[in-house]
Amino acid sequence: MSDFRPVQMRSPVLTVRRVDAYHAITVVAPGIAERFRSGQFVAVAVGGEQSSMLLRRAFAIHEVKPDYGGTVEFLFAVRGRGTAWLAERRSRDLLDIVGPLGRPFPLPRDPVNCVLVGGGAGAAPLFPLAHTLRRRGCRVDFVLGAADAERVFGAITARRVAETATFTTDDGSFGLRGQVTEVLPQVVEDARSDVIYACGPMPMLREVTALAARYDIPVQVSVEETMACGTGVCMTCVIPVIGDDGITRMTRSCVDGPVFRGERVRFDDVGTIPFDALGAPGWKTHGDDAVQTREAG
Amino acid sequence: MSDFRPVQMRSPVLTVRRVDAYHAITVVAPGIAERFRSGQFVAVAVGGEQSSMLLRRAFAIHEVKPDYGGTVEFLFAVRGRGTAWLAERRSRDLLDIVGPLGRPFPLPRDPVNCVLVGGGAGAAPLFPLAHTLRRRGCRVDFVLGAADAERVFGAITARRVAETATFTTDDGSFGLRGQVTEVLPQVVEDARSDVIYACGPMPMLREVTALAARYDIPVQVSVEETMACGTGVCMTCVIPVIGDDGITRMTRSCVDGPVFRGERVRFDDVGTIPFDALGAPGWKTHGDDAVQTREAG
Amino acid sequence: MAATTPGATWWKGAGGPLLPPVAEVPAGGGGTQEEARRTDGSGRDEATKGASGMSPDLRTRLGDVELANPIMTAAGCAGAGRELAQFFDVARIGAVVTKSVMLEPRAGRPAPRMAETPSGMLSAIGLQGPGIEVFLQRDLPWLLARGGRAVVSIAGGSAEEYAELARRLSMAPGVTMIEINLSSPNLADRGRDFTEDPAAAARVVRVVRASARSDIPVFAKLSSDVPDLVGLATACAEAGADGLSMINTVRGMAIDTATMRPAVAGGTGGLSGPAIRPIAIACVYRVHAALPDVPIIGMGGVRTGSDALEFLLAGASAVAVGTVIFHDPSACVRILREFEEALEERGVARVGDLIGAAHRPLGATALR
Amino acid sequence: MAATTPGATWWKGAGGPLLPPVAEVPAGGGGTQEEARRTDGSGRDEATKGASGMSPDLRTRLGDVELANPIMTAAGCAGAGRELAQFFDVARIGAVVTKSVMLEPRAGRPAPRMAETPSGMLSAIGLQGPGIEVFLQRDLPWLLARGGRAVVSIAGGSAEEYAELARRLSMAPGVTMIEINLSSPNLADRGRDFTEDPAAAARVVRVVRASARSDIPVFAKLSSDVPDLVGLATACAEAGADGLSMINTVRGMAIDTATMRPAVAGGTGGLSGPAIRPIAIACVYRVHAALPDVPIIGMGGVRTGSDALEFLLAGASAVAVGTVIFHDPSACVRILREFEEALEERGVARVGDLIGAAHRPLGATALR
Ligand SMILES: Cc1cc2nc3c(=O)[nH]c(=O)nc-3n(C[C@H](O)[C@H](O)[C@H](O)COP(=O)(O)OP(=O)(O)OC[C@H]3O[C@@H](n4cnc5c(N)ncnc54)[C@H](O)[C@@H]3O)c2cc1C
Ligand SMILES: Cc1cc2nc3c(=O)[nH]c(=O)nc-3n(C[C@H](O)[C@H](O)[C@H](O)COP(=O)(O)OP(=O)(O)OC[C@H]3O[C@@H](n4cnc5c(N)ncnc54)[C@H](O)[C@@H]3O)c2cc1C
Ligand SMILES: Cc1cc2nc3c(=O)[nH]c(=O)nc-3n(C[C@H](O)[C@H](O)[C@H](O)COP(=O)(O)O)c2cc1C
Ligand SMILES: Cc1cc2nc3c(=O)[nH]c(=O)nc-3n(C[C@H](O)[C@H](O)[C@H](O)COP(=O)(O)O)c2cc1C
Ligand code: FES
Ligand code: FES
Repeated sequence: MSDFRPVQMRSPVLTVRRVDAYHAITVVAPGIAERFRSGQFVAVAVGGEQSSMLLRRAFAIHEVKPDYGGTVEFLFAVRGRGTAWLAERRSRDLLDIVGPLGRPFPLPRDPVNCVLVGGGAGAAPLFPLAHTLRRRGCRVDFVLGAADAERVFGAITARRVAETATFTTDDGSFGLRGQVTEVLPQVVEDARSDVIYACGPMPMLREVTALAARYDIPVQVSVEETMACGTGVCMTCVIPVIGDDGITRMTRSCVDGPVFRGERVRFDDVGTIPFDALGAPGWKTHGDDAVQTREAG
Repeated sequence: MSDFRPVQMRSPVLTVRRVDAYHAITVVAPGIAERFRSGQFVAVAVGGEQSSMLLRRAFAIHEVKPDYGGTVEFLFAVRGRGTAWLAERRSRDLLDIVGPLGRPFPLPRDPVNCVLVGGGAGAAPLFPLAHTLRRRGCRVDFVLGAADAERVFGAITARRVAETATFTTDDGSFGLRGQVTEVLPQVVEDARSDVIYACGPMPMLREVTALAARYDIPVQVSVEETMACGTGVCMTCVIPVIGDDGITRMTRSCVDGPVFRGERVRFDDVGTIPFDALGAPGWKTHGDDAVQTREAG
Repeated sequence: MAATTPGATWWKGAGGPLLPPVAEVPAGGGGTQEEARRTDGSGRDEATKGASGMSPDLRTRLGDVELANPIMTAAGCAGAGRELAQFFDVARIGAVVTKSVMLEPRAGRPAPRMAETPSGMLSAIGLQGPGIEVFLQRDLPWLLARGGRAVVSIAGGSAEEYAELARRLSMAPGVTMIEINLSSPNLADRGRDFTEDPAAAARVVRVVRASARSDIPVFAKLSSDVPDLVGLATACAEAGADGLSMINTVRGMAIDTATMRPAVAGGTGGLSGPAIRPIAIACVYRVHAALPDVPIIGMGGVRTGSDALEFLLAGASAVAVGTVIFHDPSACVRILREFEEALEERGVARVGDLIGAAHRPLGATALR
Repeated sequence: MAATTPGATWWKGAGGPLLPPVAEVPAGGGGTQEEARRTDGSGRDEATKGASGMSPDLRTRLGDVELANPIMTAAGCAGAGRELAQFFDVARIGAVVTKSVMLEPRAGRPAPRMAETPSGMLSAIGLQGPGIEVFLQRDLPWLLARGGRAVVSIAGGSAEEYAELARRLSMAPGVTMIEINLSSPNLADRGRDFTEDPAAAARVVRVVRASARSDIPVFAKLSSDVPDLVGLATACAEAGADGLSMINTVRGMAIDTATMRPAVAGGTGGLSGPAIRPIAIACVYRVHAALPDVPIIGMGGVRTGSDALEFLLAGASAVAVGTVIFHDPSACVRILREFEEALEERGVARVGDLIGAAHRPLGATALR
């Protein structure tokens, strides 16, 4: 079992690259590389030892390589303070990094047809998945979307690895103009897909899941919920997910996800406590309508 | 007048060197270099943009050079978080730096005999002073003390610039065993010193000042009081100093110092509000014995 | 729908989490517990290694209980130890304080539940948890099997709920201490929490003390956002609390300047992390000055061993690490190591010598 | 002794500070003031540059006063503007709030007066200052001559002292506003400060309002460390305060782990800086919700333009920058620039549109 435990390490930065609109950082992290399975992520401390930023930043692992005992690459867009700091790293700097974290993509037993759907940087975890699926003899088709050409990530790799690769951009600057969900039905039909893997924003995941239901094929989605710890102790990253027993629970996306079976996620209720969730106000005998706690806890 | 105003700049680090037990950082800072006068200091922001350390660190300027339009060097010992961060800087990093700050060493009009007394890193500002004094035809004698040989700073320069250079260490590992104040009388007598300049810890400054009084020569001391702003707005760096009018005021060592006439500093009362200080409790008609403010201000 | 999915059969791992974070340990068995101690407890030996007179004595007393060292987790920041056990041996630290447990399962507050703030975070979890039954069946036995000391935090909507929780916990073997989280809405008082009314808080303490087994110390956890902290502390102590934990999070708020709405659903949240440490130190100092005989578990922004030392000097007998665990999952053992080193550097022989030392007149601070 | 020193004659500059930080400007003269505006006021033009419909309207109202923009200094963190004028033109920012002035000179508290804390600092200055006479003779004229707007903070030991200060300030020309620092020990109440007793606070506000010239708005500055902030705010507003400033520093403490003593002389100090921003935002939000018509100057940890925006969204009409000035002496103008950019990015036409926007129901936040 110990193989699966995440490790915490101070990893030297090997390279920092620009990849279109993204930054890619490769660190030497043998412990993480050897445990990694597609879909897992790392949580990176940002800002240095006297940082005012306490919370780790989560990034999907984009690639692992055996060099230097094991390297891990993640890529990211600069959004706020933490990613701005990361973008300024140089090789030989040390990063405090925890991983691999989270539930990986379950893999099919048989060589089936898989379509991989990603939005922007959200596509990152699909690339190691594609390689793994190919090794298992699966057919892989890619559908990648983004706001513009610069933000479509990994087009070349996608074309190389996959049977087909379809691209969409909001502004039509690359591939087809529109959303991935508009082209996905055609791809699924053409490729006779048996399963969908999807990473990206919640609304996209919801639509992809609805589409999978229409085609009656399974779908695995990787969600990107705000996380404070990444290790399962803080309870900030919960979304309503239906369990095997049919009961909806506020479920941690860092340890019980980020990969979920699409149909288990109650997309329409994300950001709420569904009235029928386990322990929701009024859920049981208790008339606790005043659930506003003054303090955290 | 604008020549004297401090400036704030983001200065590239040129070099970071080890000098015995100290670190020396040279930055490119033309505006500071051109305004600099011996005894002044810089205030450096530490920890980067998202630092949890809000307060600048003060360092005496050790050397300015005309290269690259003007460079400034300061040296420091690692004491806490901020200096630990500084010690990790590399060339081309940017430092947010304000300077030159503070009252410089007043210079004699005539070519008199000057003895420069320093303790540890506290000796740093004496070196540019020594050069200036030499240029004015003054005789310069150095007395430098430290805990051990490693911490005696600038012995070679001192020997080169000064007529004589006397060293003391607490452990006798370099020069004479003991305190600078033990050897100072001999130096003053031998060199027929007309004035003393001293930098170092308060107890040393007090003794040097007492000694100057005994020889009836003026003494300029540079104090090292904890500072939050360095620019005169926070009132955290005050010490009791006697003014021209004979009245003791709680005086800011960042703008009214760090250089003071030794006999004006009430060394024995540092860390207190002397009862006769302007505005001390009971100082005037007001019976405000309850001066404990709950809030800052 | 899942059942009708044709592909559902060929998933390697269908449904639930694929990765139980650590190996399951059979629940409750005394033998297993011993075993776990022997295999994983090495850290504990490390902590007291070289106790040949050189290493400081890290033991500390909280009421009738003695802990091997004063470093604990803070409630709600470490689950029941299971997730952190991936990073260090939970038996090495003084105790694991569990997430506050309630009688029933609780879903908590809607997202977003947190926002990062300078040197801190705002959170509003709303006491999400599985309820006491699952806790007693699943979480507590796991922790005990690993050799961890369990301080169980409890929360309720009425004094009766708290009492019932204390009764249930007293029947289970292995509970080291009970911590009463008083920052839980009092249903009888329109949801104001118990710390806002010293009489209500005292009542909770009294019934919990009466319901809990007598050898289980009961600590009352206070918030700093109260009109009269010393008064509240005194009321709790007089009602029978064996000690006090402080502080809980501080009321705070952040506005998301992109959405222009409060960053945490529901508006206010609890501020925690190093940002609040000076507030926490002031509280511990003040309460220790007023009630020097009441042991205190100090918390609020502990990040380093030196921070832990600061709390002890202010008057705490132990410290709990909360938010910083999110930053550094191995924080507790790192802090323990740093704390031990700090004591060695200062030549402090016993943790007990430090407690409240900052209150002593200047001459008296010299330690043996 | 200095007089008998033989060398005393040959110092280039004997005695006092060699370097008056900036050129002296003849006090008070209207002509000089205009001149200073013309030469140094360029920044002001910059702030409103391109007001061709594109640049947001930064003006904000505080009672009867309109400021060119909502960025001010916080009391006690900028002197009376003189030192900061070395780094930027003080006429460019909305106003300079002066260090609290008292009737008599005051030496303040002994050192150490400060300690750095995570994203904040503790301080205990003890209201050191030269007294109202020197302020009126030296500091106020300097600021006015530079074209700065002067908000004068006052502190006293009794309502009468506050009233006397307000009277003296009303006789001097050029005071834009008076801010009553209520966190000053009330001599009649064994040194408890005025914020701890809403009745005492209200009395101070009432007499200051009565003594101050009617065209000078009077703001009451509150602390968050009070049993009932909304109650205190209401009491002050009802007593005639034209607005509220909040928050003052938060009670805190740090222990120096080397000396094992409190790091700030006297034990507790005031915590300030970004660490307390979430506390301040919560206070502003709560008071604005209760008293939506009372203008608020928000402060506590403003570091960036986005932080300033956060305060406005919570309900402040202006913001003051305090501790961050120590970190960055040009902070106020930098924040003003960032704030203006933030408004442009969001297409906000008027500062007024932002005030309290976080309170509006979701749909209503869309701004013109
Ligand atoms: C499982 C997972 C995998 C991810 N993989 C990638 C990736 O491969 N590439 C990539 O560019 N981004 C990825 N993200 C999003 C990434 O974590 C955020 O972009 C990043 O945290 C933003 O940090 P910041 O300091 O720039 O922003 P700030 O706004 O300063 O962050 C403030 C806080 O909010 C959290 N936060 C902000 N945005 C997000 C977000 N979208 N998701 C989660 N937390 C957030 C931060 O972690 C931090 O705690 C992933 C997120 C998750 C949860
Ligand atoms: C005018 C002046 C000139 C100085 N010149 C030098 C020099 O040339 N070389 C050198 O090594 N040191 C010098 N110092 C001392 C230097 O400022 C401190 O060593 C440094 O601030 C310590 O920072 P830290 O982050 O390592 O320590 P921390 O303990 O983390 O600092 C915490 C806070 O205390 C303040 N502080 C701590 N120690 C001192 C101190 N001794 N003096 C003033 N503030 C302090 C820091 O500025 C900071 O605000 C000088 C100080 C002053 C006032
Ligand atoms: C996410 C989170 C959850 C918390 N849950 C609880 C809880 O369930 N019960 C409790 O008593 N305190 C809870 N707290 C408060 C902490 O135990 C602690 O008192 C507070 O966070 C201060 O410590 P820190 O700054 O080290 O986090 C929680 C704090 C956080 C940040
Ligand atoms: C060193 C210092 C001195 C202060 N002096 C005063 C004062 O004289 N009068 C006052 O009303 N507030 C005073 N304050 C409080 C500030 O004005 C402000 O309310 C508080 O620091 C919060 O803002 P900040 O976090 O931006 O500093 C002082 C604060 C500091 C740090
Ligand atoms: S991020 Fe902390 S539990 Fe998921
Ligand atoms: S350091 Fe702020 S006034 Fe001197």
